[in-house]
Amino acid sequence: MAVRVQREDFDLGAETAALEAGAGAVVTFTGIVRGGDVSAMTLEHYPGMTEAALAEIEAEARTRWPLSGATIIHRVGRLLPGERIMMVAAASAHRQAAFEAAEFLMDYLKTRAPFWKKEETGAGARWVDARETDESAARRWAAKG
Amino acid sequence: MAVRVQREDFDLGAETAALEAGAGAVVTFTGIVRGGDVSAMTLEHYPGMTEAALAEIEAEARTRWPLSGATIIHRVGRLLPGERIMMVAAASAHRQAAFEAAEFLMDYLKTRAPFWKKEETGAGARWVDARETDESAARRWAAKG
Amino acid sequence: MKVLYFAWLRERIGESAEEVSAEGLETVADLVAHLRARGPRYEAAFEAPEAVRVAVDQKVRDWDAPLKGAGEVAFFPPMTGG
Amino acid sequence: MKVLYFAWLRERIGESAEEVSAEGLETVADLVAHLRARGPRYEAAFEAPEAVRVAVDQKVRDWDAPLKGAGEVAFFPPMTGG
Repeated sequence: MAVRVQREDFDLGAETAALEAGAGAVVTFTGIVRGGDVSAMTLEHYPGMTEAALAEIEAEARTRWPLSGATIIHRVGRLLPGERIMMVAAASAHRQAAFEAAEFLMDYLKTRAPFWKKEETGAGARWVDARETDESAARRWAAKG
Repeated sequence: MAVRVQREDFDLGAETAALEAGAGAVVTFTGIVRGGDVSAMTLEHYPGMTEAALAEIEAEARTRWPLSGATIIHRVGRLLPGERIMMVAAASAHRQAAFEAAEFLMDYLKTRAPFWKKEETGAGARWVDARETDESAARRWAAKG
Repeated sequence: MKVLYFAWLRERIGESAEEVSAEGLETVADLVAHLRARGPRYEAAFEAPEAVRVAVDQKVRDWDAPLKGAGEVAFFPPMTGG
Repeated sequence: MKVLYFAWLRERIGESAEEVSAEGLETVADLVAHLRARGPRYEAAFEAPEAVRVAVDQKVRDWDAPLKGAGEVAFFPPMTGG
């Protein structure tokens, strides 16, 4: 079990390897800053609350699926296109549990953890709006839970 | 786009990093030899047909989702508990496409690519039986397709 | 009581944290009304209350949440991590 | 025509590949009947035909698939990769 908020990059291979012992399946998600009209992105968070929220999200996933391990790492600070923003990983004996738990971690992370993104573009800087599709993706788990 | 059948291990971090350029999301699945009563597992395949089947599975995924990249690596030969068996990765601008494509790659890989697993246990060696749940998981995509 | 602001609320108010006396404030809504009365920067931050979320002692709460015993209240837009 | 066997079919037959004349064999089912007539090792391999899959020139086919022009026929159990 690991939950980290950090400025530094992470090593997906090493993080996944740490979950492999005793698992049959590990699913990971890596989020990357997209380019296009965005020249940089700054991630702000709420120190203290963020770590608690991530730990709660991870604990919730462990009550729903038989996980042998899970990891959430989210970067903060200013990131350039192509840089990794965050990762989640879920390890289980069974592939379906690993896939579902990873999706759950992502959906809850996007809507329940206090991070905010600000994008820099040629036309100035703008805060990213929350998307209703993210909220409805997160709500589907409540219906199943 | 990469499809490989090999004896050697692979580096999930490096394989994923190769897909990150131009993507917003990369989802990976890693399969690991489980321990328990299994002391080793041997993967047999059909050289030539395997590579063609994997390429076809990957091409099919690319017609179904807007992927910026995808990778399938499957090991063959004798593997010990804790060793990595295979990985798939799907990269897209959108997280849902990356998740769905990775699940699709796994479901098709399990039922459409000519690999066979033989397990060594204290009670002798046995060929792993195909599971109806794998076949029905693969069929769900046909229904949607 | 410590009051924190994040993202565009922080930018509009021009502060990331300040001390506010909880005297006479029963709920989060009372606190917001009290802050809005301070002037245009606060008015601008809270002009669309439905776009503002609140956490009391680091737990997300509704605007009718009581402030009694609260040590830290934070205002921020909907979360956009991941 | 090259005939290949994988996994427990290979083990039961004791060969991974052999040349078989396609003369008089119209379909995969004909080839299987021809092979079974060779003796107990082949009988054992094909005793449960519903558990055996076939590929003709590296494409999965049904047992009524024609063999005309086929260069390579492979028999194997349901796939268990991943």
